[in-house]
Amino acid sequence: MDDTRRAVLISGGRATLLALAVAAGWIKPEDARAEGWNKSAFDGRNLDEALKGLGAGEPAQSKEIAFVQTPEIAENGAVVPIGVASALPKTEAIAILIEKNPNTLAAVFDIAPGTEAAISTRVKMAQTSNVYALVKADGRYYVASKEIKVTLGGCGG
Amino acid sequence: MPPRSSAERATTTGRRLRGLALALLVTGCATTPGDQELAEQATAALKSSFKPAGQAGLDRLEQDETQRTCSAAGGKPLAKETAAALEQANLATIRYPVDGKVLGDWKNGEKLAQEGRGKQFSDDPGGPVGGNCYACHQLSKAELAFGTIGPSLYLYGKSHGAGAEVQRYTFGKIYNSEAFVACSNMPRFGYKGILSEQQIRDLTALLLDPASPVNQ
Amino acid sequence: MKIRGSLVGDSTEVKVLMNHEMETGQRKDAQGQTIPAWFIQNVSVTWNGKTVLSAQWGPAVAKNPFLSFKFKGGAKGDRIVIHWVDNRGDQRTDEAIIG
Amino acid sequence: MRRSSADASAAGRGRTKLRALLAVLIAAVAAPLAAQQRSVGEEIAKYRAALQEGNPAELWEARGADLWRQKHGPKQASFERCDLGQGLGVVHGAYAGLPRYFADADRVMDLETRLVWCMVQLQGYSEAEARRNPFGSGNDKKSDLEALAAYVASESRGVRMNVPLAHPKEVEAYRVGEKLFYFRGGTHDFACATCHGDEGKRIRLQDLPNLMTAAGAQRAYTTWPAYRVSQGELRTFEWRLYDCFRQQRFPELIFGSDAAVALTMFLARNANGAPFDAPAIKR
Repeated sequence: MDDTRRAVLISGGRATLLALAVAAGWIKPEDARAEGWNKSAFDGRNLDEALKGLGAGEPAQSKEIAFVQTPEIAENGAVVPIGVASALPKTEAIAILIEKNPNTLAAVFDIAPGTEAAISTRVKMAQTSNVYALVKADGRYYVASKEIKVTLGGCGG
Repeated sequence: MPPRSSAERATTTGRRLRGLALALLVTGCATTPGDQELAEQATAALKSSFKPAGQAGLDRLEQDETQRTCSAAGGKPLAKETAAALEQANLATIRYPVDGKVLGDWKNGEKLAQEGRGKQFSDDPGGPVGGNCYACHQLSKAELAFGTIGPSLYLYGKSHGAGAEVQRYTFGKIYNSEAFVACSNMPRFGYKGILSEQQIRDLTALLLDPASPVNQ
Repeated sequence: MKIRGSLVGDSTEVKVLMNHEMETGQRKDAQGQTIPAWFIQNVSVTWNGKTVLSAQWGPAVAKNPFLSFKFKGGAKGDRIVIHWVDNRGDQRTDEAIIG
Repeated sequence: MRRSSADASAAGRGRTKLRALLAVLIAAVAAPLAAQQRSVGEEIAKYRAALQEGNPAELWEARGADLWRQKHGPKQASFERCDLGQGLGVVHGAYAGLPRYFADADRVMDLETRLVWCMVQLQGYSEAEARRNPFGSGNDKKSDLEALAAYVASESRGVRMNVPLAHPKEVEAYRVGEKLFYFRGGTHDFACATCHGDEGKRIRLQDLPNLMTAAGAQRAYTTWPAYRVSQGELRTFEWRLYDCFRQQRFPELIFGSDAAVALTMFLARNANGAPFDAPAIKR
């Protein structure tokens, strides 16, 4: 990978300007955090609460949403690779929800126009659970799910 | 037969194990001078390379006769007579419950089979000590994360039946595996004080009880 | 952070590894005290000043997070900037050049 | 060792009868179990393949590269005059040729031991300071030795293992390592060979390399150091040995000790000929 140890301060991005504002003491970090982080959705302790927090209501099942490079069995729950790809036109956002985690919502990705509606990341899973890929496309919500089994480690537990 | 005191047991066991050492000498475990020197170098390396931690003291590096014999074999099978002597000596260490009951609670047995903690220097000395059976054996249909170092024990009771002889063998095997197969990879759970008599009963029940997941 | 931006056809593939504990707030330390939650909440990826992906994360994202995606466009030498803010207000910005 | 597969069936006089029953049992359950195990194996393989996409070990490698070049310690020296066996400051291919005998120390050293040596000799740290934190945890207790090991190891990627067995002390370390590999002890009678002396075995779902074969030793040794996802840390081969002994219920293996170096020598040498391929990513 390219060497990226050099941190930069100046760039045109909104987030960076925000960072500068925090660094300069113009706004408190708490404000920066609150900005753009959906607390009520992340606080949700089950699927309904998380969906409600996201304003997703009752999403429609969709075959246009696929899990890619997502194993059915995770050798370790601390790192579970999840890839979600949406073939739905005008996909605006992709969220990953894990039913049996203490907090259901794991991540939300906002897909800019021109960005492929496919992301891959890694999540933690407390136990075997259904994993939901929620997609917002053209203002409407769709969902697909997959069960991922989490197995125990070797000697010594 | 009245239960014997632990001191008596220890004396008997010590005698048997000394007998084993003698048997090994007779059956030809003699080492070449090179081997002897190497063994000394290895022992010296061990002594200087470990430190006591948590519940694991340096006494854990002191080998008993069985450990010494199996280590010296270096992965090769023992001579027939040596193996027989070793099995005999270990057989003599098995203490069956005085009331003759070897079947306990299979539900607790299942927990013990899943539990991997116990006796590691990182473990709480007052915490749980398990058998960790699933690390090496398949036992039930439901648990996919099982090891294969030992044979599958799924349906063990269904195929072996639960007659008195099988019960006794199963309890004894868990108590001291070396009594039946010299240099087995399986720990001697009873003899080495890893599991209690009741816990070995519970594991015996896990293997033999018709209601246990092992036999479903 | 380790950022890799590489051209794949007419798109740019971005792969990122970030250095972060992503502590859940559910774990206890050796003394039985709960270890407070500490995790990245917001991530943004910009290419030549334009946001191509932004994300909100909870503590269920794995330690030392990994993220991969593609966007249309991009050329050798273009700059990709990635920025994150965590729940303590700590933040980091790193950049990479598309190779 | 081989006899262990018969463990469940051997029972004195009942031996033959039980063995026959076991044969029936195996025949009855083998087919569906084999299918189940195959699909579990395939899914675990998929899991591991997905992890290869991005290995956080790179974060350690980058930090280690900085540590190698920067001046540190009372003598304000970098590692650029540290000899890892290929000449002063030569990192490329060094890991694939370790452990080896070093005349200046009159000792066989693995990478970590040698790094400690350089920290003491070149940078002026005390031995205790240099060995203070071999295995890090989290952001507050990062280990420089792990980062340096990640960097040095990464510079041997693709280089074939070529551990020498020329000096008498190298031969001695190898033979002592072999002996220790079979040493049974502790409450559970475990030796390295208990888990790593047979083909195609696994513990829970983790495949166990048979370290007695060249192929097994090569597969295992060439993939350390590794990022362990279960810990979120990069771990070295010294750590691998340390944690194996912990699970063997032994006391604590001392970092850089004779036993640690001897076992490393035994396993590294057995891996000779294989292209080195680490830091890897593992469960």
